[in-house]
Amino acid sequence: MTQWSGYLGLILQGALVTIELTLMGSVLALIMAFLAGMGRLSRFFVLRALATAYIEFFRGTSIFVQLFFAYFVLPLIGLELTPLQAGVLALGLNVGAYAAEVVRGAVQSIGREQHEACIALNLGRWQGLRHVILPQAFLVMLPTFGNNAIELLKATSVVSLISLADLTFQAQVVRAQTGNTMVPFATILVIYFILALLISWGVRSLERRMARGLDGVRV
Amino acid sequence: MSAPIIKVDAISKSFGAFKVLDGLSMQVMPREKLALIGPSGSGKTTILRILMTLERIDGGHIQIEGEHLYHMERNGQLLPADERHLARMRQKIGMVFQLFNLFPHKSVIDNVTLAPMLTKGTPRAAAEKRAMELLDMVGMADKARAMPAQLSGGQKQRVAIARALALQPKIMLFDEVTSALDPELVEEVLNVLWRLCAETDMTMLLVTHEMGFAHDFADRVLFFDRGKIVEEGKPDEIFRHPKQERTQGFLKKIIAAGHRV
Amino acid sequence: MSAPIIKVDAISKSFGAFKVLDGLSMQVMPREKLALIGPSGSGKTTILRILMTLERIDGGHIQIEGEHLYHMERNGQLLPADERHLARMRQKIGMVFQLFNLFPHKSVIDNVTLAPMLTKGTPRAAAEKRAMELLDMVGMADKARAMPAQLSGGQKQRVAIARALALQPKIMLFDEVTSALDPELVEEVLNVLWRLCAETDMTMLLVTHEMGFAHDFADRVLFFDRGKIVEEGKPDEIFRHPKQERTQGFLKKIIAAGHRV
Amino acid sequence: PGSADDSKLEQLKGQGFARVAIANEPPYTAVAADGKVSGAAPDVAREIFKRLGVADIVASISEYGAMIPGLKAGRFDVVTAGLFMKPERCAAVAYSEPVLCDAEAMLVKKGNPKGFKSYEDVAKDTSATIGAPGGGTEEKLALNAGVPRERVIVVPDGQSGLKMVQDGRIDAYSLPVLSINDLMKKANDPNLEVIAPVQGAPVYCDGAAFNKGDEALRDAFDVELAKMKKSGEFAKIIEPYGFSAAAAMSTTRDKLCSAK
Amino acid sequence: MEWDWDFVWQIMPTLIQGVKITILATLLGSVLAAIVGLGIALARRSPNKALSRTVGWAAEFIRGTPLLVQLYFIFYVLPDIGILLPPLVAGVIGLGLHYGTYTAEVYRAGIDNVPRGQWEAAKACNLSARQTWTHIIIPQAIPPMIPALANYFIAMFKETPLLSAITVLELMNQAKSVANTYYRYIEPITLVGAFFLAISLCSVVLLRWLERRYGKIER
Ligand SMILES: Nc1ncnc2c1ncn2[C@@H]1O[C@H](COP(=O)(O)OP(=O)(O)OP(=O)(O)O)[C@@H](O)[C@H]1O
Ligand SMILES: Nc1ncnc2c1ncn2[C@@H]1O[C@H](COP(=O)(O)OP(=O)(O)OP(=O)(O)O)[C@@H](O)[C@H]1O
Ligand SMILES: [Mg+2]
Ligand SMILES: [Mg+2]
Repeated sequence: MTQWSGYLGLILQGALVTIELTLMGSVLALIMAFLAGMGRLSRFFVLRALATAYIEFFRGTSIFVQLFFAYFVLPLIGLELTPLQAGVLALGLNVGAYAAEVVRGAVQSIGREQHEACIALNLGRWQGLRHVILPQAFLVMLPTFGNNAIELLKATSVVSLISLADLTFQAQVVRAQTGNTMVPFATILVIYFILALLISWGVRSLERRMARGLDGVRV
Repeated sequence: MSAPIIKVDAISKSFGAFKVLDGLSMQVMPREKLALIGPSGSGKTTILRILMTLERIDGGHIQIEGEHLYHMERNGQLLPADERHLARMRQKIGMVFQLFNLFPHKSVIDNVTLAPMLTKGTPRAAAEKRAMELLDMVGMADKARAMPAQLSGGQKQRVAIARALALQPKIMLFDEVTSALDPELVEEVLNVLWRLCAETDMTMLLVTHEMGFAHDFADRVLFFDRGKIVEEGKPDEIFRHPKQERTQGFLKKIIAAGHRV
Repeated sequence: MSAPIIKVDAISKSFGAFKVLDGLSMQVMPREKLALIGPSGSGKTTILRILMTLERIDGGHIQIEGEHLYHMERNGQLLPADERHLARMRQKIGMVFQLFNLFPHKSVIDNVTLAPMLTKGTPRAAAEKRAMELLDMVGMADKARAMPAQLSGGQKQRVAIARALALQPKIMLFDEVTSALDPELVEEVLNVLWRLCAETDMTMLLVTHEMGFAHDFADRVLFFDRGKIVEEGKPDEIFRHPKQERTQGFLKKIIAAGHRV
Repeated sequence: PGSADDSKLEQLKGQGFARVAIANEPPYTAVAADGKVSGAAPDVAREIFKRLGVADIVASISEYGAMIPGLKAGRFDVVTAGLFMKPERCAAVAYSEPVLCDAEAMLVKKGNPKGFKSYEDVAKDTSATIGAPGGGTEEKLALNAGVPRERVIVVPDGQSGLKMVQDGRIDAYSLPVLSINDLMKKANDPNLEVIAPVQGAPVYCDGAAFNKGDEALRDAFDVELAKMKKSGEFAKIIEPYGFSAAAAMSTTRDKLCSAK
Repeated sequence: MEWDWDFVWQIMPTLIQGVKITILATLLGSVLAAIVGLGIALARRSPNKALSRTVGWAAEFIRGTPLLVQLYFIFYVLPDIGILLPPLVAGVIGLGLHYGTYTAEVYRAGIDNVPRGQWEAAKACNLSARQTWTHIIIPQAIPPMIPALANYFIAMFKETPLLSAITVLELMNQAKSVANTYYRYIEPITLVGAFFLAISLCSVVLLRWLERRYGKIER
């Protein structure tokens, strides 16, 4: 009989790598999202152009191509990255480009009247953004950010193609060593789903906490 | 005798090809209470928004207390105002909007203290003390910790007024502050306006469809039509004996629609 | 002498834990023009929506022309009405909404002809002829080919009225049909109501905040508060000499807010 | 050796490990249930590096096709994965002396229904498809034998290949003999059959593949390898996996690299 | 490593072969996703609680797990229960199912976005349920969906490289195979990236046009 418990350990190691990638990728994506999202709303043409180029480039080329590029081509031009770094970079930049549009959309969804109230109260541009617009926009962004994070989680499976020992990769290993296809793949599908549920649950509770008082219910 | 606090000189404003204001001029004296009335789309909101620097003008000049609003004098030359100049001029002006525009993520008192703390560096304690006085004046002191979503329209509007007052502007602009309210709630907001009128010496510009209130409240009424002031005068003159045909027509319609004058 | 066309008997309706209507009863005679007034949230809209079968009732009975609305008699037993029964009963009733609810993807005339063609199988030619008559009556014949988005609020509301009339209901329900309109546009809609009143013999139930119009138009006024009819009577009685304290308070507030009665 | 450019070895000693690329293909390379890397090629490499003073190897599993590009991109220091020596590969990387030798095999359905004996047989049967690892020796052998591109299915790994034969998606799956045997052992499927060796296909040997420029390291590796071959330790490591030490010792890099 | 134009011209015909498969897979996948999505959306609105719950969870599961693993599953595990699909068919089914769970949301939002007043007006006009759907709801719900659907189909297009994992010889697989044969990654991967970027930039123009014509995407 195959040593399933040992192989389960392997898969759990893979799960750790997947979680690590998801977390680090999300952080990078969040940073890029705000930089590029606010960049697109900037008054300065150069910033707008930079942000637009970044967003269109990373949304336009497939995550695969980006991953292979980061892994195989960047070193040729002198940029050495570990597989993990390459994975985080590609995932973070890719999802960040999508999330940047969420940031921009959310900021724009905060009605003109809130901007006007800021002007009427003589708040500076940054003050208005910091204290009035972004806190409200963030709430609008949250649900979509949750979806973005799940997309990122799913995209991590692709890093198995560049030899990062994530869940999918370990499932492949287990499959090669045990000759069983069904068990490892079914196991990781369930694990991915649980991780996705955790993300959406986390985002929802964060959303609930932040939305307190905004709906007129007693805080 | 004294100099006008607002001097609008032949300003024009277009949205695209559509000319909203066309060579409009007017003057407002300190402490004056002005009612702006007129049909929908005549440019009443636009002139308030221009005074609040929410829209730019295409031509003409505006002076507040003798200082240019949209221009800066540098070595005798008039240059377009920069953001710093606008920020300084805005200190003199406050505005209350038709839809209140409260900050929904901040409690009532935070709505009122935010601007003084950020723009004037008022310490929190002082800002809250002043805010409570203002909330007390508009009858909202007991709701200081509530969130805007928990308030009725009339209550929201009273908070919005307190918020605008917190910056101690010399000029207050009110744009149809009651027209989004349920009829029964209108009174509480109008009462606050009466109180403001009695207890402060601010200059007030008021766009309204409440003809009765405009009549009782204003020192002077301006009737707008198609971006021009068609008629102006004491409330009694305008409402009882309008000279212009357009004014007569407008008032007739409004009265037919069931509004008391 | 004649039998009531609408008979509402001790109905109740809750949303969640909140009881909106609580044992409400009322009767309406054929051709009667009824005004429903009262503070916000008192259940005026809810009763109209119940009559239009947009909401179900939790208890009680409603009869239209002697027939049960929400129940069917089968072998002497009262059963809950099925969709077919409701569809048949709905033919007697039309409703005009505060926000018009025109079908935005259909032209004015298609809005009016859609229901007769679909529900009664009226041929297109006949339906269009009748629609043009109705549009003419509401003064919208020249806009028959326009799309709703091209119309002003008042014009939309007049089309909505024509649309409701196209099914020739015996009872028309109007829910604050003017309160989403700019003040100058209110009159054109009220004029249509006057015309309807003069030229047809429909029973009309009208929820409104236009007290002046309610006074002149209605045969009888019902004052609602918290899901109950607190007072009812001829307009002059209700508006000039209200007996109940709540009615007095409500009217005082409304008048203070500048509405003519 | 020991000239100016054994800096690479010093660097590996310094960091205490060498990065090696392996395939996921027992018995060449294997990953145990606890995640420990074994298999003939990594075991040999580990031992030699130990002797060179590099404490351990860190393995990353890679597709065959990605190994040489990965090596060039600096992803690994050496490939120890059953990457057979062939002239064009010798041109791309610096091989050590031969380590593991094996002939080619095909996995087919029981009874070999299409009667394959060689890659040419596959080419002749216009409806036949053959699976092989992308970028591996077998893919090139099949293409060179005249099997058109669309009938050479690139299969990501051995298990997938086995599965595809079982499911009838491909008519044959080609890998080195020992790899196919290992697959067969795990699958334990009486409906399959192994054809070994494939006629006309040479016996190949792999070697540890280093980057061009790391010849000094390669030479140091060769010295230790030769010592182990002599002492019999080499045979002790690889023969339990089914490989023949004698085969590896009977040929040389120069021979394999100049074969056509 | 230097960029080699001769090599580019040499591999171009192979890559173009891959492009054809990529486009074919996207088209078939889009059609399937449009149909599957409608099925899911209708099932979730069904008054039959068991059906709507089951479909709801299944859709959640598919949306929360990586397409790559689903493809492995469809291709390698399903034959165990007697379902043997050719690679392209398996790939199209994977794409269609996965993206069907997204398009289902678009349908749902499209229907929900028809204001409640329209349902009520239809009732006040005494229209039957069928008439309400065909004359009032569907005509208003469809146009705003079009840009959102197109958006997902473009996203699907960028995920087709995943099919390389189940031996479909699409663009990415062709590129990898070329890279494997010549030990050069830089040209094939860059070309694939450039190809995806070109298609995406064109699709941005198409999307803007659709948005202008049919209204903005609701996210
Ligand atoms: N941002 C804008 N873009 C284009 N047109 C505008 C804009 N703001 C206002 N307008 C137009 O300018 C005209 C004047 O608008 P304004 O809001 O000043 O009228 P108003 O007198 O306040 O009317 P109301 O009584 O309806 O509030 C209107 O025709 C309006 O459509
Ligand atoms: N669908 C619903 N769900 C929950 N509560 C509702 C719903 N519809 C109405 N209500 C509540 O029922 C009460 C009565 O509502 P209704 O709309 O009948 O009042 P109304 O008299 O028409 O008021 P208004 O003058 O503001 O239109 C209100 O408190 C309202 O919040
Ligand atoms: Mg206005
Ligand atoms: Mg109502």
